[in-house]
Amino acid sequence: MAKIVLENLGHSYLPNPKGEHDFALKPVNLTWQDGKTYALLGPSGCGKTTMLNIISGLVPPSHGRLLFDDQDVTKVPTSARNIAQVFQFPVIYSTKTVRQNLAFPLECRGMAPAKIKQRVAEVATLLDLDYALDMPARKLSADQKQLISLGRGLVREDVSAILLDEPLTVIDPQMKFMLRRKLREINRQTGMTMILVTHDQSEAMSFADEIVVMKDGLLQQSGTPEELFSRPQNDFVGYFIGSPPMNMITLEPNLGLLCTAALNLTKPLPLESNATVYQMGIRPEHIVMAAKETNSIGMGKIIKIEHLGVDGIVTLELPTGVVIKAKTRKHTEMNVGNTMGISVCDEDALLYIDGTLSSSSR
Amino acid sequence: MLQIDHLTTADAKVSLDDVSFLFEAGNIYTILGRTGAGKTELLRALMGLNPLTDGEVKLDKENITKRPIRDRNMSLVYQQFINYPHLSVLDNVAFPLRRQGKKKAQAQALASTMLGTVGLGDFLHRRPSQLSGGQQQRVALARAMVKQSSILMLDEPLANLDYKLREQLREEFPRLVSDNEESVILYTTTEPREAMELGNTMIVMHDGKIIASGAPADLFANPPTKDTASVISDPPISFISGFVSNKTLYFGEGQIAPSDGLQLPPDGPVTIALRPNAIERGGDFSAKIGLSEFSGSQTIIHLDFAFGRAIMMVDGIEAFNSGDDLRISIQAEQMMLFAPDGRNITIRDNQDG
Amino acid sequence: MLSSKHFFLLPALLTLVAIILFPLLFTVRVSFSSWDVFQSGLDFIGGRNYVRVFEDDRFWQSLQRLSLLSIISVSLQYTLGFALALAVWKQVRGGRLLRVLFLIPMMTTPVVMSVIWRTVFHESLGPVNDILSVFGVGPVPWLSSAMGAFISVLIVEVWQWTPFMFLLLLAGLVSLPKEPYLAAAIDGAGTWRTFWQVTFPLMAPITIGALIIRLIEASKIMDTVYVLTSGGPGTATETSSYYIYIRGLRDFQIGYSAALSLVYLVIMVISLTIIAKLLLRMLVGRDE
Amino acid sequence: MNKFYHTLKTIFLLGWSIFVVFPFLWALSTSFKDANAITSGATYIPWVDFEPSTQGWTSLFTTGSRGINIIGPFIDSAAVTLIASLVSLILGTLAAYGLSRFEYRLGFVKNADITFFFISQRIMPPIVLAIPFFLMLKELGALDTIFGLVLVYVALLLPIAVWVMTDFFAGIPKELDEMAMTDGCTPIGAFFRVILPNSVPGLVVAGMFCLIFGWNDFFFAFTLTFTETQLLPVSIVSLNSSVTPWWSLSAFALISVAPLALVAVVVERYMSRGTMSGAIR
Repeated sequence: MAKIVLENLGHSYLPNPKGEHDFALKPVNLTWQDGKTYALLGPSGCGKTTMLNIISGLVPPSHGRLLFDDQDVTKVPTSARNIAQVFQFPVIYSTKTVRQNLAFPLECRGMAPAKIKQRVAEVATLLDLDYALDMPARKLSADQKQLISLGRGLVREDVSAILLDEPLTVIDPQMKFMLRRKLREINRQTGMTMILVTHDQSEAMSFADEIVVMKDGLLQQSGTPEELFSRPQNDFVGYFIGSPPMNMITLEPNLGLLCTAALNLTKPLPLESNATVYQMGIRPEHIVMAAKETNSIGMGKIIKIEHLGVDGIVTLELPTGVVIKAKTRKHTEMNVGNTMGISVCDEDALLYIDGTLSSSSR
Repeated sequence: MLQIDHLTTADAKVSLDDVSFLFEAGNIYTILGRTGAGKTELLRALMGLNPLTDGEVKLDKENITKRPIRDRNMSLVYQQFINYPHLSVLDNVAFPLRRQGKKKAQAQALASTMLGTVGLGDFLHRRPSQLSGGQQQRVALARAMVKQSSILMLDEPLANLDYKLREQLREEFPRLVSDNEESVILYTTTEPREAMELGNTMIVMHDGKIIASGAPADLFANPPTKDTASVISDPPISFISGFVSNKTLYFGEGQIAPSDGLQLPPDGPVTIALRPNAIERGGDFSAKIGLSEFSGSQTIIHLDFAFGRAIMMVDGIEAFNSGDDLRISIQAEQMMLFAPDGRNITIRDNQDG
Repeated sequence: MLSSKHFFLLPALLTLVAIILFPLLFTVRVSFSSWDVFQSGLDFIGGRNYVRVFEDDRFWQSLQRLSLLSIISVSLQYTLGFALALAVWKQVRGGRLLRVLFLIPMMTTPVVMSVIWRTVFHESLGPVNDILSVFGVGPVPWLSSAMGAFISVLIVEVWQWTPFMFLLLLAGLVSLPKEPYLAAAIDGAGTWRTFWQVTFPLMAPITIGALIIRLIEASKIMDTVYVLTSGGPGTATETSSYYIYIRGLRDFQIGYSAALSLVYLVIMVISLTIIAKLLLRMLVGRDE
Repeated sequence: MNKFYHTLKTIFLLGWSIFVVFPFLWALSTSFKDANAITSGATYIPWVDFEPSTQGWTSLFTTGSRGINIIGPFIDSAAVTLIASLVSLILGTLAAYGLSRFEYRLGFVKNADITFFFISQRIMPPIVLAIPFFLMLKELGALDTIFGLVLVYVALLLPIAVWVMTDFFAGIPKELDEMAMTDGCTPIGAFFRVILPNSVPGLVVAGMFCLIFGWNDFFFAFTLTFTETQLLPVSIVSLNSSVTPWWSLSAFALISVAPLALVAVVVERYMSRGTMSGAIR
């Protein structure tokens, strides 16, 4: 197990990258601690898969260095990197039994048969696969096959990190929840570093200790789920993390203040700013609605209520025609057409200047 | 209006088992069910793509059970992004109109308008393979809608899209299908939230049967059976077994007396269903934390009781350590009870909870 | 009623039945006749031709020879074809040129190439013995000794048809997924283990298809033999098809050759079915 | 890959390349020899080993007693192969599509059996068919004609077309046809408007295979034609059995295999793109 450092690591598939646009992954600096769970999150084509391929050794990066426990592994081939990987589509050795699958990496390393037997038994117990050990691996279901892939990493004692490349894609929706839980439990029990690649923000949020959000090959923000949720560094993270996305309300500079006619909320105008766009970002979860106007910062008319089960999403139209969304559990008591008082904690209303979180809001 | 009576099929994997329903024009029906519940099979049977062993399909009172596919006046959007690879986006959408006998110019004009509606006005002359997944699905949707057919069916149309694209298309969906407001719209999905968000009426399928239907909010609040409750709950609903004896509900070390929020059935075994909002922090019960996950502004906690497992949600973000003990209480007014045969036997006095 | 599904199938099916069925039924009928040079026409002699087939050692020997020849040549073609496909699968310098080059022999006409091969194997004027003499190997009687002729036929078959194996196997390799290889590299498997645990199992369906197709085609071998050795010396390279050809079109024993043909056809169908089943079981496992 | 494997691979590729090229180079060299050069033992390089002569090549285009006419057989071969391939491709494609999309039933005979029936024609040894074909064509008056050979070759090539196209169609999602039908096409319309335009790679591969096996057949041409119609393989074999000199034989051989060598270029392109994966299994 190891600490992983990405040092100014970048990649271009072109031989001579000219500008920023030629990079599939623009150079980044990141440090990942041992034993934690990480998620690489972004839309397709954002560079997350390139980053994963660099870490696994499939793609040699064109720029920068990759360090495992302070050792430069940038040019080390996959087989010598001590990583394990679970792929989108389950990869198993179809001619072997589950037991032989789990034993395979150890056999390749020439471990003594008695030791192999012991390790395989331990891992099978951890994965709840004891009962299936002598079944042909190809006969198991997709989620069990994913566990075998994971198990082939877990049996090894030299693994620095387990890479998970959208491993839940082909899993039945009902099993996803269970498999995600299993992954987390294994991380807790073994202390194995896990790196998950996904486009699903809810999957990333529930799985990872720390999330790396990417877009167009550029790192947007790296932080704990809590940080990403409550302090998105830019409008993209505000949009990408959370469902529905963060509400963005345009502010106008006026007498040293930034304000909007929609809500009674202001932010001080930063000095020496020559920015063109000022926006206030408010999470739908942070908007509290009340039937009365008490302590409210504005009024909004309900134009739509969406029932999502326990939660509901209420769409509100503010006086100037600005539309925002709020998430609540009290939606069953509201009706379309009602006018609601709105309140938001000052610290939950964030100022974005040209799309970037202002330093005063950090 | 589309009426189906006793639809039955005999497919190798999933078959329909005596399905009857009446679909009204101008409504959006979401069909919710797990993989293998028979959703796709139902759409395919309506379309005439899967043979029926029994039953009838009636469109506006006319029996169309034996009508060939091309004359059914229905359209279908598949889960996979399927378009004609050899045709441009414009010709893809014009294709069904040309088959209806419209002149080329007229067909292309209508197609181009429809493509504008789905936001692809700038991509008319590209090939589908040059578009992103989301755009390809918009082409498929445009092609299905441009015919103005009486039945518009969408089979998990968003399932293969990225999370955020899915969210975006879901948001736009009512506007996208507004052109077909005279049609019956059928939309299948495995996601409860999607089904509740998009449908006027929600139909729940399980094992090739329709097991419940109704307004989404009502169904969610009062699922008629245990299977329904389990299919429409996300995060999952937890079931624990208990029994009623002498006007008290017993489960594990817990017991609950009848109250305004929950009347108790006669003595006997019951299944208790707990949604995350039925469990709150602080109280009489001791539970072990299995795992905690962060979801938006909430924390999902997997609990292990002496008598089973359950999931609760806590507002805000909080770190919980696996293995710690947590005191919780169970809200009787949020609890649901099911009979051994799966019927919902929850009775409340105040019926709005 | 002619529905649209019949529009698709019937033209081909009827054409094939029309072209094939008459010859087949005719052959069955002729096999019960004594049609030959002296007596042309369809008389009926019962199963006498068939009795004769079972007593005809030359036929059974030709069948053994055919089995030996096709099994050895197809195994060689498969092994070499797979090795070649693996060698040019990944980027190699001049890869495309090599691929085209390796495909060319299967495009050439077997009899035409056999004409060339005859000159190549010519005992005194051919290049093979000339080159061997440089290494002090005395003139090899390629086409005039039993062993030499057999090996010559084998070499020509391998030259001609290894490309076919190469084509099928390379087309298969090109379409294999990448992940299993990355997984194997991660698990620490070397070249050898990766081949046996990943490539070979993934290629099993293609392997079976390719082997069966080649066995079918190889069992019909006749053109090459006809030109290269005429079945000789003696009967050293006489295969079943060639023997039936001699009986039928050279000796004009039409009735007897029909019986030979049918016996041969039945043996081929049965043995190929068994081989296919065995291969399936060996390579894919007992279940589906 | 380590150095040992690399060296081994290079030697193997080099060795095989020489093996493949050798007969062609030998034929090329021989085609420029004269009687002197042939009878003095094996020689290889013109001007160095022997004095080149072009009589091998000129003889092919000379008519009369001294010459061998290659043009007639070349045209006959091309005609028979192209027509038979085209017919097989059309019939085979239709049948393969039908077999991949509809359910047929004739008593206990189902789709898989019909497919097997088509493909199993390849098991039939040519000799089984040769005599009956001979008699049949004789009845039809089609012996020694292009028409007669085309008829026989269709039977020979149809299984190949069906085999390749069945696998190709299996790789095209059924939903595409279904969609065409929901969009108002008849099943036949769906095939022509939607499936066929998307089948070019499969058709090319199937067509190539038909050309290869058609052009290279010897046995049927040998037994079913005599003087009026003569295909290349038969003419070369008849040259071979007479006392034709090696130089003419070699030149003739090279010309007759040249057209199909070009096919290798096309096949390689489809193979490398992976478009053949569906077409071959």
